[in-house]
Amino acid sequence: MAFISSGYNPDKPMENRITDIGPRKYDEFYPEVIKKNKGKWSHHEILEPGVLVHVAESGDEIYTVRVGGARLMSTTHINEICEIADKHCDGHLRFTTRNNIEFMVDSKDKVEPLKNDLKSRKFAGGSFKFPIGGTGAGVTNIVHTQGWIHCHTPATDASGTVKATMDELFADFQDQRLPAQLRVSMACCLNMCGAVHCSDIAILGYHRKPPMIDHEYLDKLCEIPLAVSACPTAAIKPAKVTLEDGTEVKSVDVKNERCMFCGNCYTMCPSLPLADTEGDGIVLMAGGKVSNRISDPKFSKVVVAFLPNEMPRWPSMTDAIHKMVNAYSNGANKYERLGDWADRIGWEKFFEVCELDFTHHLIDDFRQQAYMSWRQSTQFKF
Amino acid sequence: MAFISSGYNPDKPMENRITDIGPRKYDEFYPEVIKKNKGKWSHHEILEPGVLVHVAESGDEIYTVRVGGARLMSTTHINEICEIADKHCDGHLRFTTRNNIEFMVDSKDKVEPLKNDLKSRKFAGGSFKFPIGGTGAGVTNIVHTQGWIHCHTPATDASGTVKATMDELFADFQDQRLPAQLRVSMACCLNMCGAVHCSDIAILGYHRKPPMIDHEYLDKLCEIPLAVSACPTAAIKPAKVTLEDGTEVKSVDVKNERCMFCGNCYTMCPSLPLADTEGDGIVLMAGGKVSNRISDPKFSKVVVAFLPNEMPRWPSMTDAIHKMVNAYSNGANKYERLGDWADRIGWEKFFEVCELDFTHHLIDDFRQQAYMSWRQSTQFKF
Amino acid sequence: MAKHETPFLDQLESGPWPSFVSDLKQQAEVRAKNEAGVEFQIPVDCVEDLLGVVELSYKHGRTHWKHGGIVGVFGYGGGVIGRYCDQPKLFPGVEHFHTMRVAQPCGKYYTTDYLRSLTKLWDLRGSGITNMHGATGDIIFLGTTTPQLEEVFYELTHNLNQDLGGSGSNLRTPADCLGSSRCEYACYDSNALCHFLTNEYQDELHRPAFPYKFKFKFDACPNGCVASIARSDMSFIGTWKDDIKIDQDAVAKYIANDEAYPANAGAFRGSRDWGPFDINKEVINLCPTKCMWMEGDELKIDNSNCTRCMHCINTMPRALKIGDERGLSILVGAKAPILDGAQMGSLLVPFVEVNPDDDYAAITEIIESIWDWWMEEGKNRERLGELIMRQGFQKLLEVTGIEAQPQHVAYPRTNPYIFWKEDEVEGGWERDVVEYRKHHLR
Amino acid sequence: MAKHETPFLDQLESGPWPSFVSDLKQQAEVRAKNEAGVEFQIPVDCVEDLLGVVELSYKHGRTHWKHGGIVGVFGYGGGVIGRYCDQPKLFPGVEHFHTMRVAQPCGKYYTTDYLRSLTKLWDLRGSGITNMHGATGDIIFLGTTTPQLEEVFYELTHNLNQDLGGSGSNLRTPADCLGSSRCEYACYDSNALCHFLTNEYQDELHRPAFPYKFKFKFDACPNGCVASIARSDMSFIGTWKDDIKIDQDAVAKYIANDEAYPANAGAFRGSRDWGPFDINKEVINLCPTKCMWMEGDELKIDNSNCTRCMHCINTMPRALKIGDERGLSILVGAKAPILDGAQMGSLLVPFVEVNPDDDYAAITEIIESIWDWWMEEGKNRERLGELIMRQGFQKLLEVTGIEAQPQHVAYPRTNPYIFWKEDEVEGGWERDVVEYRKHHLR
Ligand code: SRM
Ligand code: SRM
Ligand code: SRM
Ligand code: SRM
Ligand code: SF4
Ligand code: SF4
Ligand code: SF4
Ligand code: SF4
Ligand code: SF4
Ligand code: SF4
Ligand code: SF4
Ligand code: SF4
Repeated sequence: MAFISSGYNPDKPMENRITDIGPRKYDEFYPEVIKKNKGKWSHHEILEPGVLVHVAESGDEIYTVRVGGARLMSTTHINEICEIADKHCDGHLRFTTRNNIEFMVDSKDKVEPLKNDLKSRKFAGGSFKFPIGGTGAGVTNIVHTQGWIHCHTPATDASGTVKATMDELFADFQDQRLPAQLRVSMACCLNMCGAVHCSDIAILGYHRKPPMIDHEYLDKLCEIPLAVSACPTAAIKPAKVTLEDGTEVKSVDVKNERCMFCGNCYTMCPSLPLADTEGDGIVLMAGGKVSNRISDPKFSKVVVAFLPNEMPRWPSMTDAIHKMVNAYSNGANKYERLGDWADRIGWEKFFEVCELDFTHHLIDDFRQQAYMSWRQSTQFKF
Repeated sequence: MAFISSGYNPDKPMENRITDIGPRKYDEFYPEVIKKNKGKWSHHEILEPGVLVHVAESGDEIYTVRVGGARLMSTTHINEICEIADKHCDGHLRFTTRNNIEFMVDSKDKVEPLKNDLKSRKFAGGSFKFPIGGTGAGVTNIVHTQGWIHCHTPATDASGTVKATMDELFADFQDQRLPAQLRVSMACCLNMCGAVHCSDIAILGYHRKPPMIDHEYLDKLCEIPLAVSACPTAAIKPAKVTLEDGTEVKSVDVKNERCMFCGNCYTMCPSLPLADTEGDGIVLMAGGKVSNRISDPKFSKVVVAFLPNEMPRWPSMTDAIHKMVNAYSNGANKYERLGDWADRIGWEKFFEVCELDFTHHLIDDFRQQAYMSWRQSTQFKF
Repeated sequence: MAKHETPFLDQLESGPWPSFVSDLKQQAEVRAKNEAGVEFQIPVDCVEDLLGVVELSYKHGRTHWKHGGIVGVFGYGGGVIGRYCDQPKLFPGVEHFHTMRVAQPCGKYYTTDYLRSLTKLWDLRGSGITNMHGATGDIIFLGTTTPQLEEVFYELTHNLNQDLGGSGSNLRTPADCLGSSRCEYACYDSNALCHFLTNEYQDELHRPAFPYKFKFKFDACPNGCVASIARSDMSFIGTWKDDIKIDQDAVAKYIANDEAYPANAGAFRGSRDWGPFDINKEVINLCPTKCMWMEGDELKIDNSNCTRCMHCINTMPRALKIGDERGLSILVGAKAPILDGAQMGSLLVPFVEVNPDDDYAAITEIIESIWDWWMEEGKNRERLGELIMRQGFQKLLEVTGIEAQPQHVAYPRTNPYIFWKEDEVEGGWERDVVEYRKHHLR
Repeated sequence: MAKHETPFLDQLESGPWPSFVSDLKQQAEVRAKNEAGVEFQIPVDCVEDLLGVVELSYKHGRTHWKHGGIVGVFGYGGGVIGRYCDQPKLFPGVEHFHTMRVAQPCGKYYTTDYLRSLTKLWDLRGSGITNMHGATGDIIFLGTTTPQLEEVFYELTHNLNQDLGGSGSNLRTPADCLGSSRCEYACYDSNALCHFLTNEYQDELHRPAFPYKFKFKFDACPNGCVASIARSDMSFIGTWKDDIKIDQDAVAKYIANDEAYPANAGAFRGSRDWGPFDINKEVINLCPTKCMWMEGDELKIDNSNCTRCMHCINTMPRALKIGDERGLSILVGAKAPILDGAQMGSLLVPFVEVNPDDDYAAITEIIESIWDWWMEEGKNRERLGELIMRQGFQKLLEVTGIEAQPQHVAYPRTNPYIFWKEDEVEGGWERDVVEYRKHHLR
């Protein structure tokens, strides 16, 4: 393969350099109906799961068909999306904040052909390419992170856990039978590149072993003071260590009992890896939300302290999620988000109806505000 | 006055010494009806403010007349109480957990004579000795502390602020017109010798000047390490100081900006006094409770950051309390405690209807949990 | 004629509420006249000087009491608070003015005989000024001199069968609500338990061996009439496990607004008319768990969802009664704000039986396991609540041998920062970095 | 024929949900066949090796990516995440596999023309694997080699009029909900404001001058469709000040269960029958402030008590409309748990107008005052939320010149530990201990 120059000259990097031009302007990409009616929408309606109509004050309508998908996406797949949009939507489309794709048409009669086209497309392996759904009182796409596809700190995979979970929840992606919308999120380590700290259900990758110390290389690869100061629990101290061959090197010492496996040290220093086959796995959280509807936004709570990484389909994890979604679906009132339901029935009942074990790990012991989560009342259910 | 020996021999302190016998046993003091019906009470009724009847399963009744009073009490006053109890109550009485006195009689016809007797007694200055009230949906006696009567750390007086407040709220002591019980408490410094951190309305003495340092005597009177470690904000450091006469002494240095005037250092070291005429005064808190009824117990919130000490009747303080009680009385639902009312209408409305100023002092900035009190929602009222 | 002019304090004599100034003045006069012929063992004019020193504080806006000195009775580490005036020349009668904390009887019932024996003793050997009662619960004898401390103690123990209460880094004088002695809501006999434990732990009460103070309080039901949940390191609050008992006839009477069945037992009998009682508005809709409903004329409760908040029972006490399977919940760690902020008690034991027959063994076991831990680990001046915060609720469960239950939390942790222990993690923590690097090059 | 066997990953091809494995395999095949005749600038089999390395992770339960190196484009401090494989011998195609963050258009609308220009570029110069989109909002080009970084950048800027997004201690790529472009709830034009600020602060976005990352997100109403309150250091959420507009005829249609007026705009159209719409049960009783009621057939709202939670509007969008006096609230400090625990955004500015005519001056002023403070005081790797926690909300008010209002708190402080300043206290702090001792002897 021959090197093809873009025109960039490495010897004169500043020549003709264009910088700071930002993203393309949004209105270049608006469909015509949007351009015309922006700011003048009257109302909308979800005609069926995955299909919306927005009606403008002018009477104009725009029909949206929302489809799910892996946001890890090849150019081949994107080209296929473009093909569909060209065929049905005058070459416009959009992505949602949760990585669904929205195909928009400007009249009702264009909806069915579009839907049929979308439904007909499948991957060789048998899965849908463009499942319609993800609206209203159902489950939508899982917001997630890199996992083993690209990141250096994950404690589990992202795309795989998400695929397994969405297969499990697929019916609810295409239905609107739940008491309210249910947002599932995934993050592969405590950095939580996503809103898993505020999701109805969250899947979180978690380490459980303190960092190994690669003494021989540590001082060469890391700035020791940065590694030391990165640790939120002050578990790391500088230390002098004698290697097997007798040479003395500067390194660090980790007080294992103080470690909460956050991986911050590894973020600062590659000689402190945490990843471990048995140590790593999944934490499940539940009951968070971000909308301000009825109740305030709230944080997710840890409801399963640990599940092992069971590749490739994490059955214990999907089973626990399944139990939560079902118990929620059966127990909550219409319009009640999962966390509001759990608060209303009490978390002691939540564990009972979801058939999840409560263990000491679920009691907060991080920082002083922990005690605000303990029960400071005689009001509880047996 | 001649020394009268109790029998104690200072040279032989252990001779005949009796220790560890504890308090007198409660049942020695129970009235007959109590003794007989203990554990077998059927129900009770508040016949009018301050007058209760308890009915036993046996049909026996006990009528209680509750009276208020200063808990700072002379033996002369106690003897008068005894006189009343002898006359009406077979020589029994009790004190409540809020320092009211309860006179109990075993039949209804004994109630009126008792009440009349109590009502008739006044101090020379004109105040009641035994005002009847303190029950039900009203104001009861103020739980309070020592103040200038006896303590070394107060930032205000206890008995005086309480007297002024109870004069202001007297009608509500003798009435039951409020939406629920309203508990007022008083503590003369941050040590908070009482439940003012959980009261519907709380009066709190507060310093606002960092400790003076009595360098000349500090090392003689205090253990410097204790004073240093007493400070929760680490504002105190050991220091060497040169006095005017040139002698160098060991003392401490206080970083004034870090001081939050808690007085802990003074508790450990008398050479660090905080008291100051202008600096000291009153903080008002509101919205706490301890019962588990309907809502969980909750902490009081600071609603007035500072009022100066206005001896002898603290009019700005009683005025602010008056405004809160009135707004609460007008605004709350039946059975709703003050804090539950404020939570329901929102604290922004609380300040509006109580006509109190909101200042930056009322925003929490102590420790990490402070941020949980900030508004983390778009839900607010203009 | 008063010894000191008190223009400020005089203004606190008017108004309806009992005036402490008037009482102090009356006491000063009684002492001056001494009609009873008492041979006062401390200055006869101490009350006049007390008025004087407080008046001076009203003028200055500052206290005139010095930092307490260490005084007490032999062998006890508490029960006395030393106090000296910072203007002894002006007020010699209160130059020394220590208080003594006298352990109150549980439930705070008294006979006049006994009270008179106290006043007699205190007139002779002290100021004759008291607090009935201190905020912790004690009878407070307010103001005497050092030499009188042992005398008072001797008389109390020898003649009145009465001990001192607590102060210092000790168990403090336990206190209780009146409980089953006069209250139909009581789930256990708070007077009996409070008295038992007070006696059981006399040594802890009198001899400082703790890192700091420690308080017990006993509320016989969740109404919390002694505020234990807010102000005791261990709070014992009555509760029950089975169903609320319903008397449907009485329910009907409440609904019918029968005179003898006033809402909340008459607590709203006052100058305001709240209108007729409405069971939906006042009870069913206010139930925090919404576990009540009417089925025709019958009131129903789904007890499995009831959190025993007491509201319905308080509101219709003749119709609803606490269950029969009674016991108490233990909450731990409540304290005032010093140092690290106030804490409410946190639920440690959801339910424990209250069994006097085995000397409350289930309860004392928990107490002692907590003390063992706190005495081992607690820092100087660290309250139990602060230790729990510092070492974690898990540690508390460990030392008390109690299993974690969802009842322990209002909600599970919102952060995933779980401190796993090595033995909980398969394969332990020791790993071989060389082996690891075979699979993961640097 | 695949280069690596992937027995684990193969099991992720079944099931209805779109399989990323199937997509990767199809991409590997497309590259292998290369029907378009692309002169791939990075290894043609990089996707095969990607499948291989992920398969190995599925076997080991551990990632095989190394710690990122510092790579990027000249003059920019962000936009590229360096990444190297820890088994380069086994998977040479992904030995270097950096991602590039491409700034997405606000609202995430695209034309196929534009998308195709991106895929074309990425097929030539990268793996052809993307994320549409990254969690912050960018278009993610996933996987290329170091030499291609400048080439891609050059082509983006010169041919596609397109810049990179953020990474590092910079302003991160701002993101928004679709807002008024297609949503009747929008209180302001989130696309316009997001775009304006993204361009206004290109320097902050590309050149690291901050203590740590900083994120803007724009929700045009309190429904929060871009989750700004949970994941942006500054979150701009639309709101209004005047009254909710009521169309009583439409209310009647909802009450009458008119087909064209489905509850919550059809969000409950699914396999479950919730029964007919009940305005009391579904709207009035669920209003968090209970500020709604029916007066005969008229729906009434006490707007002074409405907190604009959106529930009633969401439920009856044809009957209820947001008010006309529109603007936004600014909340600050949201972040994920690292280091000191997660934070939600805290309300700093209850209401500010959104005025494009003066370049949103009221908004940029607040942003810049916050940045000045954070750049001055923030420690290395300290997010804004942590700085606010460390220096106090008061300090934030001070630096932004905003007056304290009760709207700033959910409830006032529960502790009295107020840090008074010297100039707030009459007489200041300097005192004369000698003078004091005249009145208060030692
Ligand atoms: C397309 C999208 C905005 C975008 O710019 O891309 C969007 C679009 C709409 N949202 Fe949303 N929301 C979108 C993400 C969100 C998020 C963000 C998230 O999940 O990460 C939230 C906050 C989630 C949370 O609280 O945890 C969100 C909370 C809402 C709510 C509040 C619902 C609640 O019960 O709390 C509404 C109101 C409603 O559903 O009636 C809402 C309503 C709507 C409406 C009805 C607005 C309108 O009139 O068009 C849109 C269609 C609703 C639907 O899909 O059922 N949208 N919406 C996002 C679609 C994501 C997806 O593909 O599934
Ligand atoms: C690519 C992306 C995940 C994804 O799969 O989409 C991502 C990937 C990484 N994030 Fe993130 N973060 C991404 C969005 C987020 C978000 C979500 C958001 O922005 O809304 C968060 C939580 C919100 C927040 O900022 O608090 C997030 C919180 C973090 C943190 C924790 C920061 C904190 O203050 O708590 C780190 C750790 C760090 O900065 O050292 C982090 C660090 C990282 C690093 C750079 C790993 C590291 O430690 O150096 C990851 C590189 C992965 C890789 O190899 O590609 N990433 N990161 C997201 C950016 C794509 C984009 O530009 O659109
Ligand atoms: C006598 C006393 C107990 C004692 O051992 O001395 C007592 C006695 C009763 N309390 Fe109490 N309470 C007593 C202090 C308290 C306290 C403690 C305090 O204020 O420091 C509380 C908690 C206060 C708080 O939450 O801040 C308290 C919260 C209650 C409640 C819950 C009320 C609520 O709305 O939250 C009830 C139930 C009720 O009122 O129906 C109650 C009910 C009762 C009943 C009805 C119980 C009964 O059946 O006899 C008694 C008479 C009520 C009355 O006075 O209206 N008692 N009660 C205390 C009287 C204090 C006084 O002199 O005023
Ligand atoms: C007498 C009494 C106040 C009263 O007027 O009733 C009292 C008086 C003092 N208390 Fe207290 N406390 C009294 C009940 C309380 C209570 C209430 C309670 O026990 O229910 C509390 C709050 C509950 C708690 O314990 O948290 C209380 C919390 C404190 C504190 C703060 C302790 C903390 O951990 O936060 C201190 C400071 C200290 O210990 O250094 C303190 C310290 C003091 C000292 C000893 C002053 C000192 O710093 O040395 C006071 C002596 C005053 C004097 O000259 O007589 N006092 N103190 C109460 C004891 C009477 C009794 O025995 O019945
Ligand atoms: S959550 Fe952690 S492992 Fe996953 S992409 Fe973000 S930084 Fe990487
Ligand atoms: S993983 Fe976190 S807690 Fe453990 S040593 Fe590293 S930085 Fe510290
Ligand atoms: S509150 Fe403070 S000043 Fe008042 S009695 Fe207690 S320790 Fe003394
Ligand atoms: S008053 Fe409190 S904060 Fe101030 S120096 Fe003393 S101990 Fe420290
Ligand atoms: S706490 Fe309960 S049992 Fe005790 S007096 Fe109060 S209401 Fe009665
Ligand atoms: S005790 Fe409280 S929770 Fe239980 S039924 Fe009565 S009101 Fe409801
Ligand atoms: S946040 Fe509000 S304005 Fe934006 S898309 Fe969601 S509902 Fe519409
Ligand atoms: S927006 Fe929310 S608070 Fe306002 S009226 Fe509607 S439901 Fe009530």
